[in-house]
Amino acid sequence: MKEHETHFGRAAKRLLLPAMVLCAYLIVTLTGWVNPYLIPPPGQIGQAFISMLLDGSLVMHILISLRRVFLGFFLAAGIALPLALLCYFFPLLSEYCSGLLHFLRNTPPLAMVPLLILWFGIGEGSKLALIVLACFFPIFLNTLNGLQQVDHRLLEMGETLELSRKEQTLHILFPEALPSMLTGLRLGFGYSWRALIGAEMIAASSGLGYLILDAELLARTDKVFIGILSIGSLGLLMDYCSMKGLEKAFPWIRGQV
Amino acid sequence: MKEHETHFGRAAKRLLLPAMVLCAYLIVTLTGWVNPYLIPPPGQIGQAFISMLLDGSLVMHILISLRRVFLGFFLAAGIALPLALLCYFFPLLSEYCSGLLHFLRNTPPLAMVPLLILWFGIGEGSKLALIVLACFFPIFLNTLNGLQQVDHRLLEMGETLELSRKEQTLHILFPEALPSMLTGLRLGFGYSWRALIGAEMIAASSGLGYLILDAELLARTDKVFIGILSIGSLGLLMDYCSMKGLEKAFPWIRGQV
Amino acid sequence: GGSKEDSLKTIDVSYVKSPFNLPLILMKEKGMLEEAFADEGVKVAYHEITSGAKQAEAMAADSLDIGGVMNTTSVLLARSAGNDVRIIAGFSRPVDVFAIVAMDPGITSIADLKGKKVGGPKGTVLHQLLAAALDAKGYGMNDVDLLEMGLPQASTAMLSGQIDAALLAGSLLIQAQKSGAHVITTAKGYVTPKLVIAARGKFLDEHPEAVERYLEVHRSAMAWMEANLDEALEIGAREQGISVEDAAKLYHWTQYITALTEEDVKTMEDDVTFMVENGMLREAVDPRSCISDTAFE
Amino acid sequence: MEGVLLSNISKRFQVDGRTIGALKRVKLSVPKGAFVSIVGYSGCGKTTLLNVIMGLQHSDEGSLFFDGMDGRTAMVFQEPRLVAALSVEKNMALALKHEKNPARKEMVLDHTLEVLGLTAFRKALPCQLSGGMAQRVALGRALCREPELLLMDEPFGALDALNRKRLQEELVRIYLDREITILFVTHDVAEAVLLGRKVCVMDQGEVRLEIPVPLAYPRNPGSAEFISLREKVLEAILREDGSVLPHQTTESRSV
Amino acid sequence: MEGVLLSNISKRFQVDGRTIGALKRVKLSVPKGAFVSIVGYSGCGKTTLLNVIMGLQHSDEGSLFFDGMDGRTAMVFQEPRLVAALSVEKNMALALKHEKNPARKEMVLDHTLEVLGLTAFRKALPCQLSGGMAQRVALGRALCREPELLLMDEPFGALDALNRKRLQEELVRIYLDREITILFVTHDVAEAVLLGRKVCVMDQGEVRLEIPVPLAYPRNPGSAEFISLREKVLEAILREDGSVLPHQTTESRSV
Ligand SMILES: Nc1ncnc2c1ncn2[C@@H]1O[C@H](COP(=O)(O)OP(=O)(O)OP(=O)(O)O)[C@@H](O)[C@H]1O
Ligand SMILES: Nc1ncnc2c1ncn2[C@@H]1O[C@H](COP(=O)(O)OP(=O)(O)OP(=O)(O)O)[C@@H](O)[C@H]1O
Ligand SMILES: [Mg+2]
Ligand SMILES: [Mg+2]
Repeated sequence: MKEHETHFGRAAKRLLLPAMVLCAYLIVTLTGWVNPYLIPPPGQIGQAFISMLLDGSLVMHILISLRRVFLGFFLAAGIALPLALLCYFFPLLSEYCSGLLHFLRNTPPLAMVPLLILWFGIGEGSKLALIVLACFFPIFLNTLNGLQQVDHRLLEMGETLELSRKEQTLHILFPEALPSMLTGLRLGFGYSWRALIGAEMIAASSGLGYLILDAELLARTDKVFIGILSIGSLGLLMDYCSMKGLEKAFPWIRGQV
Repeated sequence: MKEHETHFGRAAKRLLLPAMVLCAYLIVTLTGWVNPYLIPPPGQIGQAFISMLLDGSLVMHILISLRRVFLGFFLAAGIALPLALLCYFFPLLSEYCSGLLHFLRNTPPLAMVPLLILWFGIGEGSKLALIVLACFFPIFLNTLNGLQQVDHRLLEMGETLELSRKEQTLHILFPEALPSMLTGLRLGFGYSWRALIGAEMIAASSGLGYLILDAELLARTDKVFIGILSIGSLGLLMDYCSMKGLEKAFPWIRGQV
Repeated sequence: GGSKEDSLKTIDVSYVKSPFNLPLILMKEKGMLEEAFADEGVKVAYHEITSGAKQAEAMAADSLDIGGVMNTTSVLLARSAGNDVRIIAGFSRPVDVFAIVAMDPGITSIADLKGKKVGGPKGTVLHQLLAAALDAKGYGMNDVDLLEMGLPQASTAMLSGQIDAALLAGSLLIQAQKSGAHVITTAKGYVTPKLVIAARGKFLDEHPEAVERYLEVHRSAMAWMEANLDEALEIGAREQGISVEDAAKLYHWTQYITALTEEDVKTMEDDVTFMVENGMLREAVDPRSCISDTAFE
Repeated sequence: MEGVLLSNISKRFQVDGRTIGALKRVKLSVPKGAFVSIVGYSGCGKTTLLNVIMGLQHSDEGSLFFDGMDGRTAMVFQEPRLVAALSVEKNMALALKHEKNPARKEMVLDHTLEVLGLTAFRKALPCQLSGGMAQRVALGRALCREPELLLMDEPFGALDALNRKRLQEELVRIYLDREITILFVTHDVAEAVLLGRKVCVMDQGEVRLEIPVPLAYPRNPGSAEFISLREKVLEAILREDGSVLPHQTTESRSV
Repeated sequence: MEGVLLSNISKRFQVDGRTIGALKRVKLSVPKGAFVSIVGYSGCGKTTLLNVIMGLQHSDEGSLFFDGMDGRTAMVFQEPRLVAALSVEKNMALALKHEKNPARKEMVLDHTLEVLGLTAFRKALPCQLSGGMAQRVALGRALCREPELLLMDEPFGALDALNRKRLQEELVRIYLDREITILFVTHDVAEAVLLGRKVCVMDQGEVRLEIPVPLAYPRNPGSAEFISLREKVLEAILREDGSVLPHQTTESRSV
């Protein structure tokens, strides 16, 4: 029972600030302080929401974007994690890569859209590439940093046991670097949602990013809001679920909001 | 002398991959495999570069963007670092904030441009806000994670010495969380460069992001390339310099590419 | 502009260069507006906002008073969404600046586009051009595969062979031609793109004299342009970063105007119909409701 | 009575689904100015006892009274717990915040470093120290705090015979000079008898026996009295069967 | 001769601008099957010596020969060095990769846990262990490896008298049964004499003296021979002046 209450309490606390934002929103729109074109009133948003639900377009946009986000994120993680391990084990490789990597890290993916189109076409390829570019570096750099901060005394211990690289990675590096890695993955996941807008600027005809861009062009601010709210809450929801799952899976890790 | 050689050797290694990219570029453009509009030949880029240097416009764009990047980055760091500390010390606060924060973390700043215009106008304010939104979270989350991973035995030790919160932060938390914090700052700095495009989409008439967008619209691919190269290399350069500086300042930290 | 409307301190004007908006370029380059408002102590702030939608947003946020160049589509869309943007004058009818372009020499006519991939921005005059052109030849929008993308992306995608045709305008059009693409058709005969000068409704109501002064300055910029064409083209070319020949080409493709005609209103009504048909507008708006009297001579 | 009083203190931990009683209704009084040695098997709850007194862990039951003890408390942990980024000197200076006078601060620091034989290493970083040196720094940090109540968890565990002997003497000197209260955990029975005015024998979370040591300082480990006391303490610890296996930590200790 | 041979091994460190000679032209031969105890002041280079033999640190000069020693090597570090995320059992199992047979693996594990008195804690995490328990896990890890050469750095430093005594006996039993080679660093002179067939006295990075211990196992710490040997070792360590200050680590040791 107590457990339950605290759960409820926690949820309430987390929702307090958003609730205040909601209140502010209601005050602003209902009193007409702000041009309804910029912040549409709740009625309008609700209407648009219902009609988008009924005609199935919202669900479609969500599903398509989800696919892109997950594909892009897992692709990025699938490259970043092994690459970080390689860079850790072979400092020479990291010397060779670092110039290009840090160049890319500082370059706006949006500026590279023409090149992405050239390489990956205008299909899913370039959209995924853009998402990968957006979320690769937090995963890579945090993992690498996590690995580099692992206590070298533990590694020495592993050396005396003649652990293979695989065993060393699995039993020492991975659990020790995990908190940093998770932070990286979490940040990366956020950026993959954020990259939707940029990705769906490239020849998309569906997806939440497209929905927002299209609605903006057509001055449908209500739809823009629905798009933003969908992206934000989906991201929030998934973040929450994955954190819960991870807490279960790795109970010894402390922390994170 | 030996020192010198290795320095030179390291630089050479770092530049190998970029040099290969350069070669590929030369081959592609000089053989005319790709439409010169898509990837302009070196002569054209060189010419444009020189003319932009001579008329001072490149330097102006760079200076203006530098200002925005730095202001935005320091603003973000100035909010994220204290907020992370507060969230660390007052878990209650972090409960209250986390809903909104994670919502924002998953929301594309580009989608929020209309709201940013509403709040901050079309001047520097909204541009800075966009950069802050882009680079806030790696700094915040990495700092918080770094703090949370600090060995609680050290904190207990600090407790027995009745260290004030300030002393605890300064002498224990800060040095222990530093590697993670630096990774966050590094990522954040990268994202603040990347955000230039988005920021300078909002009513800008100068800056490297504007340069790229404007050149794209005016079909000046050579200028687009100059913009990308400027952003990437400036970011790379600053990253390199700051890492060198930090290595000097905090010699006990291991790692980073 | 600022929110305090009582005494005008600053006037916020958007500055849009492309497609080759020469009078506005001259007005800014020669500081004509600043000069005209100097005696009243009103400052002029130029904001470079290219997109019509963003200009409308900025006006809704009271950050922009006058849209130096907007397309009528954006104005109509803003209007239908309850954003009080009003046309205060015409700017140009750049019929030849908008075109459908292809790379494949096999595609020479609208008929060849059937079943092909075309890239371009939806909901703009270019989209309308494609629809009208198809319609004129007895096809519909369903006969082509229109991929939504910005102009630079469309140009890149076409030149790299990812799409068969692109909807392009202005400098991108010239560049595409130089890169080996050819024009299938321009907007001439299908639609009339109309660029206008617009003002925030409240600003127009409270400072009609400022709007009037702005229009005066615009007219004198036009006059100066016509009188000193060579110099004007040079300034325009420099500002756009293109050659003087290209500038001249763009100049001749564009028909600069100061006032709208009844004909324009009629084509705007056609535009509204088109937008309603394509689901861009929920219900028809009367173009007249967003045109101030100043726009007609 | 002035001093620290523990009455029925219990502390339980959950380990692998079982409940471990690290402290079970511990009753202990440490009068002001006492020097109490604590001995017992590994895992019998010595560290937990110190942590509870220090306030680092909260007891599940029982109460803890401090009477007339409002001065500073210092603790020497079982591991050094040095801040990796700070030099030896700075690690120790962390404990000197009560000393506002910079000159005296410097003096205390110099003196402590001298006593510990670490003067040459004052600017060294923790990663450059040997195990025993790190332990001495941790000890020095506690001494710098000039505490009224000093809790020490095997402070000389990693020290060689000579250093240990000298620091034992130094500790007694400080104890006698400043009249502080000391709780001293050790696994060396001779050391417990050499230093404490009272030896507490703990077992399985309980204080089994308190043996007073009525000898004057400095004590002579060779004296008959000393040896008989030592044997008495040892006997109290070893009271159980003499099987070949080492003492099975817990099993039977689940509450 | 089969065994480990160190000839003129030197190892220097840079600390705060000075050069510390942690090992200075150390000559030492450890024949196969030997049990060598190493004693010496804190900071005299014991740990460094083991690290160099283990290959964890590279000597600056000199050479290291292994003759006929191609079996496994295990090391007990001065600190436990447990992987925080793995249970006691899993930490120890890390050392069992040579044992392919799962049943035997399980048996070795069970036996070692039993010997260490940690059976009840096999599923506990390192953060749930007391200091002495963690040290025992580290010891168990080294034993699980069933090494031919065993390097031990104060392995019983944090253990109570009883556990220590029993594990000493167990170590001797393993030594005699399996005929392994052991290097045993300790700061307890009695322990050094009790266990080693030879006691090496180190000082300031040099091996000062090697004292053979020609007693049969099990040794009786009360016997006259034992006591005289112990005194001899102690004397060798304390050879310097008897000033009140503890042994000043280094100062004079700069190379
Ligand atoms: N944080 C913890 N979580 C779970 N169990 C713990 C924790 N701390 C201590 N214990 C358990 O409590 C018991 C007592 O531990 P404590 O550290 O007090 O022993 P100790 O007497 O100091 O032993 P040692 O001489 O080995 O240091 C042990 O069985 C230990 O496993
Ligand atoms: N990584 C290092 N960097 C710098 N100096 C070091 C390092 N490791 C050891 N030293 C120095 O080398 C000397 C010998 O250290 P070592 O750890 O071998 O001593 P020890 O005999 O094991 O001492 P203890 O009994 O205290 O563990 C010490 O003076 C120490 O300061
Ligand atoms: Mg303990
Ligand atoms: Mg050592």
